[in-house]
Amino acid sequence: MKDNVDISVDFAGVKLANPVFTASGTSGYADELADFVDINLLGGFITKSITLKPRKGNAPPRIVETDAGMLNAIGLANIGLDKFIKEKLPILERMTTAVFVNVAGETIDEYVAVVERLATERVIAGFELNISCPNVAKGGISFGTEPGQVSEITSAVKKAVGEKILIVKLTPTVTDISVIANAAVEAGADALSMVNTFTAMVIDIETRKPVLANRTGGLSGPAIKPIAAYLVNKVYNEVAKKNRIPILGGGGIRTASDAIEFIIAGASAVAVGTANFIEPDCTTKIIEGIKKYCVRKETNIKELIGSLGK
Amino acid sequence: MKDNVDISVDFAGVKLANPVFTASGTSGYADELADFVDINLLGGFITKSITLKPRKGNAPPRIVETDAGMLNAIGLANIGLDKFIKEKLPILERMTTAVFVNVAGETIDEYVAVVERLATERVIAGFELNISCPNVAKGGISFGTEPGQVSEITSAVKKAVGEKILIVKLTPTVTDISVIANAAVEAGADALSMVNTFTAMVIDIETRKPVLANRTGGLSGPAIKPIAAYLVNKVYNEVAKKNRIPILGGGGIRTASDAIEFIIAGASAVAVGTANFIEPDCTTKIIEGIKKYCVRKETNIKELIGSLGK
Amino acid sequence: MMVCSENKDVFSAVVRSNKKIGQRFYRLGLEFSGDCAEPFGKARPGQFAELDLCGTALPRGEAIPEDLCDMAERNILLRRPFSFCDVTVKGDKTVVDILYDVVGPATLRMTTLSAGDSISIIGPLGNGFAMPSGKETALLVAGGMGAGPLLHLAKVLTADYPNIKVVAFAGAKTATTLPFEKRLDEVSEVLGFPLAEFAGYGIESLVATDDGSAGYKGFVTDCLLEWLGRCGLAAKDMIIYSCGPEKMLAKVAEIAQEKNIDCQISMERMMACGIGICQSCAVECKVAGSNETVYKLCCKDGPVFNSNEIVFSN
Amino acid sequence: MMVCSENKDVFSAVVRSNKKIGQRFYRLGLEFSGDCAEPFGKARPGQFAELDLCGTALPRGEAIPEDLCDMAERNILLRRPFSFCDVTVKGDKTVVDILYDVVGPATLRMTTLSAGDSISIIGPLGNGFAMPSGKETALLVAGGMGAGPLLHLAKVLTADYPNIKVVAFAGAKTATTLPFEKRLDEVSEVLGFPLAEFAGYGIESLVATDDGSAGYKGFVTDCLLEWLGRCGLAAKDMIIYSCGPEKMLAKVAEIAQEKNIDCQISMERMMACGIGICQSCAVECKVAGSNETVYKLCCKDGPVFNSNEIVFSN
Ligand SMILES: Cc1cc2nc3c(=O)[nH]c(=O)nc-3n(C[C@H](O)[C@H](O)[C@H](O)COP(=O)(O)OP(=O)(O)OC[C@H]3O[C@@H](n4cnc5c(N)ncnc54)[C@H](O)[C@@H]3O)c2cc1C
Ligand SMILES: Cc1cc2nc3c(=O)[nH]c(=O)nc-3n(C[C@H](O)[C@H](O)[C@H](O)COP(=O)(O)OP(=O)(O)OC[C@H]3O[C@@H](n4cnc5c(N)ncnc54)[C@H](O)[C@@H]3O)c2cc1C
Ligand SMILES: Cc1cc2nc3c(=O)[nH]c(=O)nc-3n(C[C@H](O)[C@H](O)[C@H](O)COP(=O)(O)O)c2cc1C
Ligand SMILES: Cc1cc2nc3c(=O)[nH]c(=O)nc-3n(C[C@H](O)[C@H](O)[C@H](O)COP(=O)(O)O)c2cc1C
Ligand code: FES
Ligand code: FES
Repeated sequence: MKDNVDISVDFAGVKLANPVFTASGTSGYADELADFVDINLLGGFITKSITLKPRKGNAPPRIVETDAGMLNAIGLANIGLDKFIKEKLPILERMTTAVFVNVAGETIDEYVAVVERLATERVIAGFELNISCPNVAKGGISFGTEPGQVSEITSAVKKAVGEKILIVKLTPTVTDISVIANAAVEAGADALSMVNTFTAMVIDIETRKPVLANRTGGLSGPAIKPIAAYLVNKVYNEVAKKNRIPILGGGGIRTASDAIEFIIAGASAVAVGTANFIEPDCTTKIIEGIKKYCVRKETNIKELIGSLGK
Repeated sequence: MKDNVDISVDFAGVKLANPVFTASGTSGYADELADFVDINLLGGFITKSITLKPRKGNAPPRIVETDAGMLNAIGLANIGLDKFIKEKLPILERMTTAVFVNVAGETIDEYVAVVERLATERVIAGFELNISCPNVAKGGISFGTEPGQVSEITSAVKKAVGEKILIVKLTPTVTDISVIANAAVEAGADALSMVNTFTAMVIDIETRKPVLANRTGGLSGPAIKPIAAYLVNKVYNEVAKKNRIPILGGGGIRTASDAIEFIIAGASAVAVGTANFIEPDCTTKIIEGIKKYCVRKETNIKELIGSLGK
Repeated sequence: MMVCSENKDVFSAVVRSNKKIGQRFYRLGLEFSGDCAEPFGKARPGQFAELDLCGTALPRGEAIPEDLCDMAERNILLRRPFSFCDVTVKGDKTVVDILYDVVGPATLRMTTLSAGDSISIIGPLGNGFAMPSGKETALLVAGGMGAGPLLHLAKVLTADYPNIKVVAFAGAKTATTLPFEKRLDEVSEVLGFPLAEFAGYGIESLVATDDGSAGYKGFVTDCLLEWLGRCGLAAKDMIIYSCGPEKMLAKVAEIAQEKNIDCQISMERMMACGIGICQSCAVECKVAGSNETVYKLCCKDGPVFNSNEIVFSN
Repeated sequence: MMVCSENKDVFSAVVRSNKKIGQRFYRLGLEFSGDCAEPFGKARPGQFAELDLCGTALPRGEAIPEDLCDMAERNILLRRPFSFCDVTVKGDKTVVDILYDVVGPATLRMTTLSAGDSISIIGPLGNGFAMPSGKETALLVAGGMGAGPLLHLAKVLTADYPNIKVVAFAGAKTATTLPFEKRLDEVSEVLGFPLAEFAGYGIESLVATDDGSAGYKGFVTDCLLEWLGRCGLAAKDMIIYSCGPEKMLAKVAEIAQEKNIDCQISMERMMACGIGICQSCAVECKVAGSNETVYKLCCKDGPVFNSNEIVFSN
């Protein structure tokens, strides 16, 4: 079996060595995960959400495990733009992987301010617009559920990204995700990222309180995979394909087979989140597994994307 | 421990011996499950969805397992109203449990026709309106995602139910479930049932086709529990409490602890679905577990409902 | 545990043995005692049971075949259906054997069961094979794992119908994937009894492998066809019992139809419940005297059907 | 397996023993060989590791305590963090012992591990206890399971700091929930060495139980307070190390603050990753010279903190 099979993809103009990303918020700013994985082997790396000002995040408990999943309510804890530029960019600059900065904020201006400051940084391939975080009181998901809002924030940020590509990250908790996807694409999104987590709650029946201090959290992990795969396929068929917009698909991916499901459903690349916590080097295994599959099935990534049959 | 602790509930005027139902479509028409459970021990029994005409349902494969869940695309296979009246009602008539008939259809008239024919049957305590089935081409979920539609079908059916109570069963796959819940309540729903399954897909990467012949199916089981519990709590706080409308909560319930979570979140009763497949007598264990919890915590169901603390 | 109609219920069994008998085939021995012994003691060939394997350990990393590694990650939720390859009543105990193939997360877990473990099982479920009243010859046609229930049938037939001649046909891709514990030996092969398990019941057998690495080279259905061509028996005196992949069953059904031989087949479907409450296991069946079809339930109306009832999908 | 900075990585360990030592307490012995032996051989008291217990079997029905039955149904996904109660280098192997309490689905599964099983483990993680430079007396204050890392610390202290006097305090609800393998005997109790594990290192100990069924009747912190009142030692010469429930740690921190004794505590948080990439394990910490607080990460900045840093949540 030749292991140097080509699984590179063109993602909205960015050439990726392979279609495997780590998802925002599940791999830190690169240095932390680097103890376990050679980040440069990844197709793409997405930072934890960055906001203009540092955010402490929510009080603990911030996570709780559920059946085949977990809730998190980190609350966009992050070091803020300045410290990110000072401390983390230099680390990211040493990486050869395509780096995407995930951006969040409470107002459109905040999103724009972060993107403007970073738009000229050479190491950054693009931005992922987090308009789907369920764990903050202001901003986050509130931008992502109404097509008008999605359109407004996307076009505002699009003006700021310059040459970089703009990925809009969608929430799955809407009546028709294609409507939202369409709004993002028409407003200038170069790619779509889906899905973010599902708002959910775990109750401690001894105390009769939610386990999370934030009460609700976002459900991620294998539990959501079949919903996410369906939504990726839906958006691929209804929006992405005709607009030639690539999808970064994910939600519950643990194995190469999972990743291939998303690619067949219509994703040009996949994001691995929760699984990094359990096997920090799972992305490497997923990349190898995709190669093996392509060799075994005598196919290639291009042919695979969106190839779901009747 | 006294095992005869009272866990009866008043559900929209219907007195239930306890708050535990089997969910529609997961316990047949009662006779099948009766080999494993004394149905009369249940708080309530809900039939498989009944339509005016018999339905063959979808081609197999109709189910596929997922992480902590399963997809089904049965497609409302059922014997139809006539045969139901002839063959199944006599069986249901022998039961002392509160019986609810789940009704589905492709048009509002069909729903109304089924309810009208059954509205005078003594054994029937009420109807559950399935406007949330994701597995049929026409009808089903299409009635459940738009407040205007929800309102229209609910008031039409409400006119037909006579003395019986009308439970409207909601889909979780909407942007704001409270808007839908509110539409149902304002149009005359006596109770809300939530949640039905989430549309989802599993892809066979060997054939590159969806595993289910229907392509998509509805995700049920423990995987969805934290989302369902959140939604129940949301609707309780935003709609049900102030309108004094009881909620039949469920999604992934396997144990008494799960059931109690839903009750604390705001459900007056709970529906157990997928878990019946794994432990056909799980409802009995859940009923016993709720009793034990009430004794141990020196509380009662009434006090428990919607008691989620700050 | 409740006393139920038809004796089916949720029971607890104790593992007696779990033996690897081929590349990926195992034979699991389960012991039932107390209340559980009787219902299972009466289990008929073709019936099945639903095993709960959720709490059973996964094999360790290296013990998982590479092609199943990704599947192994899936936490299982539902029970899994298995038929019986042998049922033996020993005093107040019943021992039930299951022949199984390791194909996914549940069967991978099944391999780590060891003597003394207890396991939850619902059964016996479904309808078994109808007995061959008025027949002179019974042909058992097995594809792969389908051998399981046919071994059970072979035992019952030879015990209860000593005047009926039984011939077994077993097919597999290649010699090493024949799901039999006892290896073929040349002498018995020449004598017409290559499969020791069937020979133990005095039953002659024919083996077919796709690559000819054992017995007839080709599909087991071709082997059957050839045998039927030269057997010189009257169709009405024969009955075919078959179990295996659906493609093979379709071919067997076609042969039976053409030759006008009675034929019973055991179907498989993904099953969520196994007890008739979920409707997941639909099998498309012809309605006699009409062009219409209905869906019957594999778990309740089957898994054994008359072959002429079934509408095979392409 | 990769060679990584700080030697932490995903390793494979082999179970040597898994012994029930109390009502619901077990002691698990893990052996590391090859590349894994060295990093774990260097593990410092207070560090921890993340165990993957997903594929491990659940105990059978009857073996699950009633209050954990419902929890047992949950399929686990995440690894679980455990500190070490003993680390021993034997030639090219390292044996690491973990003292654990059965509280939920993962620890239930842990009880079915048996000698020879292999298990995936990430570690050693986090920062251990700082060594007591310039101190004369080290007080180890354990609540329940917190005894684990303090036993490890006791071993290291007595070996590396023979001039420091170590006194252990161990609290529990009642005698039977004291997580020690060796039973108390009256003679050693009178001599001031009731806990054999600590006595093995020549360390005297005090036991406190809420119900007085063993040792001091009351909280271990009250026992500590009383001891401090009568010990006649200077605060600056002492250091407290503590591990246990957060309520107890808060009390220990308060005592240390009041008496001006250096104090290190090991905190617990729900952890999704254990390696600093998820931010789930936030611990609220004071910022020196300000009223503000920051969240530090229990897994990376801790689990051991100076007690005066922590903002305890009521
Ligand atoms: C009535 C009945 C009786 C059965 N009796 C037996 C028996 O005696 N021995 C036995 O080994 N199996 C038997 N089976 C099949 C058995 O139930 C499945 O092999 C088992 O459920 C697989 O579980 P899993 O989690 O390991 O794999 P799954 O995840 O369920 O399946 C893994 C993969 O294998 C495919 N698959 C599923 N079933 C089979 C199969 N039978 N052969 C090949 N591929 C399959 C699936 O489509 C999937 O791609 C029977 C099935 C039925 C319905
Ligand atoms: C750094 C660190 C070191 C640790 N070292 C040890 C150790 O050496 N020995 C040990 O036994 N445990 C230790 N723990 C705690 C251990 O990780 C948990 O007990 C374990 O994760 C529980 O997993 P579970 O699935 O069995 O229960 P879960 O489902 O995770 O929890 C079950 C229930 O118990 C509660 N719970 C969780 N942790 C505890 C606890 N520690 N005590 C009481 N109740 C709890 C939960 O809130 C929940 O209600 C440590 C934790 C940390 C963070
Ligand atoms: C602990 C945690 C933190 C996360 N933080 C962020 C974040 O900061 N920004 C963001 O856009 N998504 C965040 N996510 C969502 C993930 O990027 C991903 O979309 C989601 O978890 C689904 O993928 P998974 O099931 O593979 O984890 C976070 C997820 C987790 C579990
Ligand atoms: C196999 C299957 C069939 C179902 N059929 C119906 C149905 O006919 N009508 C309906 O309203 N809901 C139907 N449902 C949905 C269930 O009633 C329930 O709302 C859902 O499964 C969530 O609960 P659970 O996670 O406990 O299964 C079905 C669910 C399953 C799994
Ligand atoms: S498997 Fe549920 S009805 Fe057959
Ligand atoms: S547990 Fe993930 S950062 Fe600490």
